[in-house]
Amino acid sequence: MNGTICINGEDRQLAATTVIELLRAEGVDPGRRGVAVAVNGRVVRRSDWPTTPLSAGDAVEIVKPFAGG
Amino acid sequence: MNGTICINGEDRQLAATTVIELLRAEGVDPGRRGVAVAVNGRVVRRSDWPTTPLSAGDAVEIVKPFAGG
Amino acid sequence: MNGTICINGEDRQLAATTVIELLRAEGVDPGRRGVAVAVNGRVVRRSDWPTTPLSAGDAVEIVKPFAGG
Amino acid sequence: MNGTICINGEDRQLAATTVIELLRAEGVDPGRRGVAVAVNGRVVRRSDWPTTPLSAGDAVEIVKPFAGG
Amino acid sequence: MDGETPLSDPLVIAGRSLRSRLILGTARFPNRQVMLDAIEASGAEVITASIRRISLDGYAESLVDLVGGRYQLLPNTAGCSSVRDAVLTAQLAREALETDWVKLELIGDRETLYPDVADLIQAAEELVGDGFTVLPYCTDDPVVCRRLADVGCAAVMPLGSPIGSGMGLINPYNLEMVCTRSPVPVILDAGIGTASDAARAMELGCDGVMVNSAIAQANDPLGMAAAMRDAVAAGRRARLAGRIPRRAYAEASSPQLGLIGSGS
Amino acid sequence: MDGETPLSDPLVIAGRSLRSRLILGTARFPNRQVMLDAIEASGAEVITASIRRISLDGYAESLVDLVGGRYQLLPNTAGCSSVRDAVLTAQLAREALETDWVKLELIGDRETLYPDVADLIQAAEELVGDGFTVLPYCTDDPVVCRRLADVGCAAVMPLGSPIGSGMGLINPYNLEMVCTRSPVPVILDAGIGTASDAARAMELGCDGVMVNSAIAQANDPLGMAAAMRDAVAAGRRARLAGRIPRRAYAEASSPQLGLIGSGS
Amino acid sequence: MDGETPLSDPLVIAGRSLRSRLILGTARFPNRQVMLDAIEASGAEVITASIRRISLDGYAESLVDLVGGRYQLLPNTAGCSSVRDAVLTAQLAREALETDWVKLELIGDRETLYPDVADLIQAAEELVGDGFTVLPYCTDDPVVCRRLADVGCAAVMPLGSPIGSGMGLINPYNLEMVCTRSPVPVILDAGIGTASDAARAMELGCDGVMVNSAIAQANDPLGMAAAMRDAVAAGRRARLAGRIPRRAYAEASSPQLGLIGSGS
Amino acid sequence: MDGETPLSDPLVIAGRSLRSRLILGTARFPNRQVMLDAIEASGAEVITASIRRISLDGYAESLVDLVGGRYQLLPNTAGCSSVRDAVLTAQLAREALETDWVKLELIGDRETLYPDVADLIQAAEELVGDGFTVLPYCTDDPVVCRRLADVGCAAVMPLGSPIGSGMGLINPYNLEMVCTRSPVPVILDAGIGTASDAARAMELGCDGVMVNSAIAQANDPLGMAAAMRDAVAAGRRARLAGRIPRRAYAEASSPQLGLIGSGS
Repeated sequence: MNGTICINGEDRQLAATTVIELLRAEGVDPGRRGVAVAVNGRVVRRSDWPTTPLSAGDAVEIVKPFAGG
Repeated sequence: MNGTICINGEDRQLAATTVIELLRAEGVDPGRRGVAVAVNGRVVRRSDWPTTPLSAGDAVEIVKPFAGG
Repeated sequence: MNGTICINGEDRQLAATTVIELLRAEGVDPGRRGVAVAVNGRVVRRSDWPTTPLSAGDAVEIVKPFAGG
Repeated sequence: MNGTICINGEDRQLAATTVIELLRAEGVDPGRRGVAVAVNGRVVRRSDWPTTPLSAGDAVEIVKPFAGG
Repeated sequence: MDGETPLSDPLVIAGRSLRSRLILGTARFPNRQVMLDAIEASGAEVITASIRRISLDGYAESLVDLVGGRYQLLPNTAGCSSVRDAVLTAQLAREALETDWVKLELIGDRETLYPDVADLIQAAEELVGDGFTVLPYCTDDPVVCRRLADVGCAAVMPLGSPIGSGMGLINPYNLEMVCTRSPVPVILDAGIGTASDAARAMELGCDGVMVNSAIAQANDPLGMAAAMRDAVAAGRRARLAGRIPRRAYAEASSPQLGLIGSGS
Repeated sequence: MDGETPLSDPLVIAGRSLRSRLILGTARFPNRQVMLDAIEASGAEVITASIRRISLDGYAESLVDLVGGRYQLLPNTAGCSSVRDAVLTAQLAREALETDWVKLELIGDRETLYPDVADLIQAAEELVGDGFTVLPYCTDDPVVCRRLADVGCAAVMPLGSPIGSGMGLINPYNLEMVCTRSPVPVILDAGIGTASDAARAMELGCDGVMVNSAIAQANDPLGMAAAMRDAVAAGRRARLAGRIPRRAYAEASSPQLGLIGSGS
Repeated sequence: MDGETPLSDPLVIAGRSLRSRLILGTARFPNRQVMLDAIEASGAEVITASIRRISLDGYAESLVDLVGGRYQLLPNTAGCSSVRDAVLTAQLAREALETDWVKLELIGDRETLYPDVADLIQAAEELVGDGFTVLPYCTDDPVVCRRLADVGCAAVMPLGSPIGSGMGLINPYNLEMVCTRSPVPVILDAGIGTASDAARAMELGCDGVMVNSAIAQANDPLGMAAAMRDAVAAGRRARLAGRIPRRAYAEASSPQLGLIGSGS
Repeated sequence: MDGETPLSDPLVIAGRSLRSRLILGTARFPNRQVMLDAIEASGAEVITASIRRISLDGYAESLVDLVGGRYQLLPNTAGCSSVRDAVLTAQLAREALETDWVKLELIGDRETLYPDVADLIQAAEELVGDGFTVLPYCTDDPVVCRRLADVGCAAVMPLGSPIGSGMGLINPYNLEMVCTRSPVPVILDAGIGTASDAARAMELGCDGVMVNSAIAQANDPLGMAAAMRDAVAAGRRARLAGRIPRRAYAEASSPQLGLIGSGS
């Protein structure tokens, strides 16, 4: 579990083995509505967060809705 | 009581001595709302119809409201 | 030859007896083209300048063409 | 030398072995400026007209400039 | 919320307060019932009438009896082309309808139905002197409108485009100049073709809109009457709400940061 | 009658029936409460949202919690300038908002915010294939709009003028061409400046109007929201009622006979 | 062919035949030489002058000596706001410039510089009676223009938009009505901003165009003077040539048959 | 000075310098002689031609022999509605006319004759790769125009309005955006109805104008050809001369002081 991971455009030390771990580490409540995640350009469905592994070099997007036109 | 009178642009034999007589002669109920009369370019108020004389050569306008834009 | 005269909106001591004298007094060459004169709201034709008298209280306009749209 | 050929959208009996023969058969002077030919969707340059063979089933376009906007 | 302007924002003409900013013409409807229903649907309180010789009868014969109670009848001097006829028609209208309000029309050209503004100012002055509340049909000339106010008109009624043309507002620039400068209410008169024309007139600063042909001659007069009611309300609300400025360039509405795929 | 379009005339997109023909953007409001009140005043059922990285928090943080229940959230792909980013953003939006509807935006020029229509058609086709209900923000080019419908878009959203410019409808002629030819609903998007713009769009044949800056940035957003609600209703009613034709010349509304002073 | 209108198509005002249909104002040029060169470049034969008190001297002091011989000076009554002042200014101009032509201006509003058309008609009538050839600066009101012709004006000079605004033709519709109905030549006056405005005015039926600020205040007055000369010629030629009608739909110019790839 | 643009201001396309900024279409003239005289009167150096199957003969049969020497023939791909046909037609044109210039038309809708811009970009790229100098007929979409330049087009030819409609410039705003941003010359194509349209296009920043129906179908094609020549020159001169800004209010041209009747 070495190396870096890119979260929302920022490089970080990899500190989680799964998406759900990463969310908790980032202080995002996985139960909260409106959050979505993509890893390496592919959406990871909420149901797969606990089982989707992360490895060094992965690019992760964590998003939610904002006001918009 | 000879001569002609011009009613709404038409010449007629003078057959009335007052405005109110003329209206009756023309089949206009003087009590009806919305009617107005002018003699020789001057409005004759409703209250003056009984007492306003007509003489040969008079020009009378009898009007009422219609739809309009 | 007392009193004041109004020239182009300014009151002055009356110092001329005729329009042509006034023009000379004002430094306007009466021979020059393009000048026109009105006294008390009436145009005085060039030919009448020598003979048109001025008296106290007269209002004189001395004009010429300028650029204009 | 059997079969048909499609010239400008019309099926004809194949009666020429080369493009230049075809033009002559169609009454088009091969020396005339402004003519161009395509066989099966490919332009045949003027210099290649004498040597470009035609075979049954070929689709030929013979064009020239017209007034246009 | 309904389509009428709020009670707190009445149109006041000559001291009289009106809830609706829409004035309806009563001519050219397919029939009397459609006219009555359209007036109802429009929410208008003031409707116009013309004054004609009794011999000329149509369905509108008893217009007064029909609507006299429920709506304010505003007589016009439509068709008059001299000061004398316009003034006498106004005086006859006052007698016939017991109102001193008059929509003064003085036509200068039978083809375009444009007013003769020089005569119009003179007739307006006479009628004001005779105690009338005068609402003149005029052009969108800001000087003419100001002179009409100066002689005592209670409002001005500039045309949007020729009567019955349905071309809407052919000169919004002048209309806005008139509204900016007028000391009295401005009622857009003539030319309205569809709802957005009425909304735009209100946005330009008009205090009210007069409509006749656009409603009476629409395929569905009732539907268009409701459309005009909503359009006048919409335009008035927009005017009061203060629109955004026109900008020659784009301005993103959604946030510009936090896009996926972008750098940190 | 109120400002909403009658129940009998819903806007139907991809089989979903909407009472209001007005879609509201949620950006650029002075604050959250004004946004909520303006949405309420507008009568809109569908409102848009953007999708951004969590690090970027503003008042809208909990937009879903705020409005999720009462309004249909329509996510957009605002700011995306590649097919790849637009498609991924749409997929993230579907996951985040549990809706397969997406307002597809694919910007071709950061300054004008005009879409890149060639890439847009490709992205739309991909998303339709992936099961999305796609509403693309596009130009008023009738061929582009038809191709977007051909690849399966549920509606098209041509711009009236550049986003946020408030210039209204810069090309009503093209807009009308688009409406006449489109096999799917046409929602006017972008450029609306004031109420009459929205009314006019509906009169030209649009099935709905999307508004954001014109309401959010108005001096009084609530008043403008009500104005837009009335304007969309007015424009729709007028469209259905069938306007009078434009005529180059005048046509008198009042009767032409029976004028005083005239001959018999 | 050069930019001037052909000799066979002169503009005739009060019996005087002019080769150029462009009238130039002489005010607001950067300096005297630029003014003279611009007049030359424009091809104009008639240029305007104002009449002012001698105390007020600028470079134009000796306008008469400068240009008197080569161009016809058309004095105006610019700035006058009463019939009395306008008439007296015209009479002084006649005396000063030995011409009975006058461009009659009677301002009704110092801000918009719109004419007071009621007073204008009266002043025009007085001056015609006094032997003047009157060219009144007026509005685009067809009735006002006709009345001005009726009192004997030699031409009418309706405004395109406010003096010096450069907004061009704000109401082409009215302008066309005026041109269609006017028994005397129509010279578009005021508001021209650029060359296409002048061309359009001629196409609408104007017989000539008056320009001042658009040339005098352009970055390159000489270039703009030549542009206006060409534009007036272009617009006149187009008017005489008879334009194609506007059609709401497309019509192919190239032949529709004989396309490659098509069937026989 | 004549109606042509000065030698010092040529239009340069793909390194070729042209004195005239007017390109003429050769279709729809009453007859061959009128076409030849109109081209002459227009001053154009470049004229367009279509490519059709030989069976389809009209007066233009020997267009090459007629004009080949004196004018540059610019072949178009008019009527093509697929990338394949447009590319082949261009290649045949190159062979037939010994020019690698082509006016690329790729129609997306037979009724509006609007281009299919997505296919257009692809066809343009292919032809540029094949060594052509490509001038594509396109929409006024600034992103489409920029992408066409990016794939190597030598100029872009946005439409003013539908081909043959004579509606002029329906979207001057977009046209100006295109001109401001285009790295290659912009030639206004399609929709010109009369001279002022051509002048306006040049003023908005176009580098040239293409005209066909407006001249060929005018009552007097020669007169209209001369009008267009003058209009393009006028518009170009005005563009270079730098017009005055539009101002919402009036600005007096004549001096404001020294009026008679005023105080000192």
